[in-house]
Amino acid sequence: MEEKRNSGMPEEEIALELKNLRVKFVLEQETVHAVNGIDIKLRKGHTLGLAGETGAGKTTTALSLLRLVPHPGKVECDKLEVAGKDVLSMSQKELQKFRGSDLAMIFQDPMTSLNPVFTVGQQIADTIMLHNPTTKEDAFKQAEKMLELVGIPAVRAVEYPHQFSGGMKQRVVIAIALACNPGVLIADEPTTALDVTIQAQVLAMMKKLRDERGMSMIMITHDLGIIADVCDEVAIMYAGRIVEYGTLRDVFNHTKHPYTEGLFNSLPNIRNREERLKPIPGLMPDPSKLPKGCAFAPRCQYATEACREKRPEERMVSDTHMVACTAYDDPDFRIHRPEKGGKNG
Amino acid sequence: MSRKKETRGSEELLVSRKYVRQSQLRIILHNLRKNKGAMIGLAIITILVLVSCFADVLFDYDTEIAGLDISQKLIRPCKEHLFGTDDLGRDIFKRVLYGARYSLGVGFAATMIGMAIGVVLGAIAGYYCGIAEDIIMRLNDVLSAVPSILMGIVIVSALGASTFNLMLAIGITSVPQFVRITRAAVLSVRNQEYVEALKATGMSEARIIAFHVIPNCLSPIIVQITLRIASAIIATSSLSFLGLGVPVPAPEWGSMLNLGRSYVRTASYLTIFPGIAILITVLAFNLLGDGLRDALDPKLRK
Amino acid sequence: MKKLLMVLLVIALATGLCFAGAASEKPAAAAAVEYKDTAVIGFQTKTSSISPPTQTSVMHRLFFNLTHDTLVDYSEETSSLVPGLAKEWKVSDDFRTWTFTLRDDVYFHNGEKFTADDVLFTWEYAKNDSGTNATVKTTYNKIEAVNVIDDTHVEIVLKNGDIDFLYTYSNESYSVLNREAVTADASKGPGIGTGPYMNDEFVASDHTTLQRWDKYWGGAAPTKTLEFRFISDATTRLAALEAGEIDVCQGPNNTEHSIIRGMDGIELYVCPGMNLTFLAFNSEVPALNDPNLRLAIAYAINNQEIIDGAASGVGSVSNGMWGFFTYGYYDDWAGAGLAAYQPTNLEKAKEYLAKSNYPNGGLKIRMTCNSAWTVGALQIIQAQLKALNIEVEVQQLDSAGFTSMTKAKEHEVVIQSAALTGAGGDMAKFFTAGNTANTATYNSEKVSELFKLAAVEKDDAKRQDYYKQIQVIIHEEAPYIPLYYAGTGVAYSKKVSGAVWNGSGKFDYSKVKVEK
Amino acid sequence: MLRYAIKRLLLMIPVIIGVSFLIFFIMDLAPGNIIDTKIAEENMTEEETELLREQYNLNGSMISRYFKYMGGLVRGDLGKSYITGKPVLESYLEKMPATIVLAAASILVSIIISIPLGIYSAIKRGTFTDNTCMVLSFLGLSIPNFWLGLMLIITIALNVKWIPTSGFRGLASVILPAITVGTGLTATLARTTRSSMLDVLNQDYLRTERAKGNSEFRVVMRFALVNALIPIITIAGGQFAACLGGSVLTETIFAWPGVGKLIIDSVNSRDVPMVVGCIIMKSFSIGLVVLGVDLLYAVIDPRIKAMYARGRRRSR
Repeated sequence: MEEKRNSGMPEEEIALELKNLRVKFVLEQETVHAVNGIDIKLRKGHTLGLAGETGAGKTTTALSLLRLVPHPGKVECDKLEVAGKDVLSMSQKELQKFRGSDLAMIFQDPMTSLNPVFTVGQQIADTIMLHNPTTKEDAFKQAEKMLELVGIPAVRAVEYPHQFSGGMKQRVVIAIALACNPGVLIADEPTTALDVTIQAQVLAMMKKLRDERGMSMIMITHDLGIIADVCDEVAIMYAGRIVEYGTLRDVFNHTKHPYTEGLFNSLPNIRNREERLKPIPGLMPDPSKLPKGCAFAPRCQYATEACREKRPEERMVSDTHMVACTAYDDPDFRIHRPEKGGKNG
Repeated sequence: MSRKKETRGSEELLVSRKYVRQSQLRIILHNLRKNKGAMIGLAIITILVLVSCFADVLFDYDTEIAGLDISQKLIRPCKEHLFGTDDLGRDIFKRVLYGARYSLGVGFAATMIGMAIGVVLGAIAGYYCGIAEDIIMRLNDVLSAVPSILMGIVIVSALGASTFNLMLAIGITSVPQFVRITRAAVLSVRNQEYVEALKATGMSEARIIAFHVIPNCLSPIIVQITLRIASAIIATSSLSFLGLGVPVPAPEWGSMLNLGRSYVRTASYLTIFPGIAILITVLAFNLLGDGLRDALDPKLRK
Repeated sequence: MKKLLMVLLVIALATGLCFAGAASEKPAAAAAVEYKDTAVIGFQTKTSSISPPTQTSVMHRLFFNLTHDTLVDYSEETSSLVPGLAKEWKVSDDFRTWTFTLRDDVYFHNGEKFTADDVLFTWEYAKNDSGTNATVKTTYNKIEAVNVIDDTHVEIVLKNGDIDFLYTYSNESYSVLNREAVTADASKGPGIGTGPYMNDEFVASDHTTLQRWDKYWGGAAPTKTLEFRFISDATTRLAALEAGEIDVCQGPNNTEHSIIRGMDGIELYVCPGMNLTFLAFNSEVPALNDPNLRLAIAYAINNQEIIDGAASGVGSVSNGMWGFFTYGYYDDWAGAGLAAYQPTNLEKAKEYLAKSNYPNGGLKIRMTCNSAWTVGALQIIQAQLKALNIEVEVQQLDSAGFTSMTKAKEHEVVIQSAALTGAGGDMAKFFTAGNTANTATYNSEKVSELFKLAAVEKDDAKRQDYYKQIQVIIHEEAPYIPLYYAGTGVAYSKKVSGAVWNGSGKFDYSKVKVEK
Repeated sequence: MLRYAIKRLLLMIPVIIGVSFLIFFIMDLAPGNIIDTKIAEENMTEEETELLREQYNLNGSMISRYFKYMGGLVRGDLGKSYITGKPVLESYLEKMPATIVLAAASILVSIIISIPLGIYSAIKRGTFTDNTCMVLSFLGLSIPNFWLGLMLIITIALNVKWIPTSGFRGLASVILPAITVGTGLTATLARTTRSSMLDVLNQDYLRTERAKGNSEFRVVMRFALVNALIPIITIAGGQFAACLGGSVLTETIFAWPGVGKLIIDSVNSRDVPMVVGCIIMKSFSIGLVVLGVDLLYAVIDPRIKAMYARGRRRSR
């Protein structure tokens, strides 16, 4: 693992690259288009935030990276490379070696993510044994060290999942994920099921581990606060497509896409109490009957005839900031949300 | 609870309401129809029921079913006698068809008796933990200690040998199984939050059990029903060995199996055809049972 | 006394045919034929005790015959009494005092010598022991005293004379026990006898193993160990014979006789049995207390069809409610001006029906049986009686339920089978009141009187005549309708020799040997 | 854990008392008694039957006979058989080894067939293989025991020398009876395996196991199966307990000295002490097995062990 980090090759800059990912679930009556063409480029040591309402296809995207999309999902992708390895062409054997060592994942609901009949220590040791096999005792010791790392006293390694609280369980899940020091970590709404105070501790711990190990990470969440706190770059997803992508400053301060604006308007503004919340009208579109043109058009206040007809292309508004919205064909189109702090604010 | 009617985006509302209007029953039937196995099972069962009802029309009981003719004894399956003739010269093909009503009746009715008693007791035991559970479960252990043959002897001798008493005897011996299965299922359902929620709404315990707890335990119960039907039909053959089965000369499959027992080596077709009839009936009930179980269980739905 | 023996010999010849092949004595085989030291026999009815006084069933008596001896033996080949432990015996004129001269070279399996005292002990022990069988106890109660004259002479005095006493006393249940053995061990002691084989292993309804008793007074038996395996299912028992696990398969399925004949290395031996299957009409039921109706039914039933249908043809038609081998058997009905029941005679049946209370039938009779085999027979009778417009309801009960119904006289007609013996007096139990075997609840002073007379009639011709009169009365009143004698079959490997097969099912294995 | 076991053992006493009373009552209800069995064997006069009634005190009421019997039971004496005169306990224990061997072998056969079948059809849910697996598991239940037994004897025992046709002679002799009984059990066990595996396969923690890099085989066979074991053990344990009660038909066909045949023969000959004694011993051994299965839950599922520790097992 050591030699990969400091090699200067530009490709090494990219920890994970995904091109044109499409996932659909073929059922008897209908076909659900969960993901409709997503590109992700994650640089080493960086954290990408993947935000969007439930049903936008976030988890499906994450699972596709590990090629764990359950039946009857169909995954099509032009390119998927993690740490320089082409995941698409991997055989089952190679995939098993790949999962957990190069790419690891943390799941949303800690209550059901741990195997109830094995001790916590065993489950961590099991992962270690899978990737760098050693003696049982040695693996168990490493597991205890991992528990300490995530803030759980090593002595509890012999206890069972039902003896841990929600927060502690999530720490165990994190320990399992990091046991083999993965290059990239995907966190699928790791703290959604936890209450706020525990949420802050878990996030702080994740940030510390990420910085110590120089790990790159994809943080999936619908909570913009977490993204602001943890991520370097942001991708806003809607109905299986990335509608806006850019650095934290790009998206937060120079919001371009009406849907992103809507998300911000749904957040209460502590400083200005009287401001009325402006929730986005309507519901997420039915993934099996996506409307023509822009999926957000039916709920977009700026929607024009063109929006409903043409599928918006991705447009670079700065070297790091992309938006996919037909309205911007008209150069002086602006959304209501004011830009803050000028170009580099 | 429903949102103000939105002019824009109305078609999404229409779209999402698609699932609301279909009633629960139509969804179940819809899923059932999808399951090919269940349809095959249903088809076989309807044929069997039809044959059972119209057997009197097809065959004249006295001459073709019960009438015996020693000269026609033990003829191997041939054109006139598709399944051959038995040791008393009676045509097996007609007896198997005619016997459908007995075996189907005994198998199904006995299981229903067992289920009715067993499910009620099991539900009570599972729902009211503590004393009620202990009493019912211990009584259940006591009842299950009685060998089914002893139960048969007592019921048939006390109430006389008739098809109904046979059903009663087999039904009662299958009660312990149903009690245990239902209790286990109710136990796991009882702890769900929605049962507490229902209690909070002040619904009476009986209604909670009848309309909310038991429907959720249908899956193991249906499986048990289909299994019990099989063992009920087979049980009639061991009971008829002791003369406790359907009164002679009724052509019940179980008793035909038993009569053909000493001919296993010389005239095996005496037992093969009733055996196949039982196999088909049991399979049909199980394919239907599986289909029903999967259709009813929301968890398993796609 | 000599006349008695002569008559018995005549009857024996008449039935001797079927026993001719009985003793399948191998012709002098090549000198160097070696024999196994164990013979394995598969049997069909379970046994539950090794103590002779406690059991009287055929299977038990087969074992007691091997392990014990009686003072006097009954030979089924010659249907006559032969010396056992008593060399000779004589009886007083009033048939009450029987004096026996005993052998002095007999030893029990525990080494004790056999003396007259053992005869006295057996009587005293069996009379009082709670386990003793009811009939055995009644017979012993008929004995007033057992006087030991000296070691080799003993006198048995009966309360009242009985010419047939030795027939009963020759039954294996009255085998002699050893005083020392029984007083030492109450459960194993009665198992110690003087027979050719010793009780070795006994597991109820599983297996019994007997070891040869070398100091047997009749000469040591050829095979060292006899193993009896209880295999209740006939098809499995036959398969065990085919697989060579057992050498003899008692009572194979009638339905499988055809395959056995096709098996190489295996012989099938069938002989008309001593068990008579018959119908009994409960005369306490008003409708059935009508000889004409019963005769109509007797003539309407076709016994041969029943044998073919219910017993796969293995059996012989019976024409009289009396053992064909039993003393005093009479079946020359034409001679007595009567018509035999069989072959079936529908006109005569209709004739009697017309004279009965149901001239054109139309009544319903409940016929009950206690085993799966006889259900078939009843179904055939059910079909046959349709000719007389008599409807038969077939009912099957398990054996205890069946006997409790007949004891309480709640039955109408029952189909039963009974093992008949050689003694004429033994038939009384069917025709005299107070016996559970009298399922027809038949009670006629004439018949009871005739039986009493016959029991003490010294003149043989008179005695025969009494029994003939009884059979004629029974034939005319028809409380019972005899159907058939079920054949007893045995399948055995060709390597087996020395075994004696006979109709009663009480085979004699004391001389059996099996080639290697 | 021990406290829970003791509590369950104590609970067995009322069951055994209940069983003894119910069987006594039912045997009294059944037509005929021991005397009728003896009459069936050979003729008896009125005096003889009266003599026997005294000997078995059948003139007294059923209740008085029951309390006399219970007097003996409390001292651990199960009484003597009317037919053989031997103590009931001795006759029962004489038949136990064969019964246990057959029960264990049958459960082994049932497990070897059902569990792979159940897992395979759970994985391939809804496909053609799923249905065929279930149909296969069903053959065992719909083929009558005696027919399968006889066919096995004729086809296999006659041609394979080292497999005996009948009787309890060493391990080779248990193969055919075990297949006959075992296949009868597969239907229930295979279905239970399938439904419990289906429940487990939906669980999230299997996704975690896959994300760790486990092979699909390990995910199903180690992680999923362990969690699905509880219902499987319940049914397998119940079947083993039922087999301990003996299987009459198979014992008859294979001349197997088992408890089932002993009980049914005693019922037929109305040998009341033997019937009551054997059934008490049978329920006792079944109770032990069921308790064993319950304790086994704790070994498998720590959540249940925790509940045991709190004394009363409130719910699974």
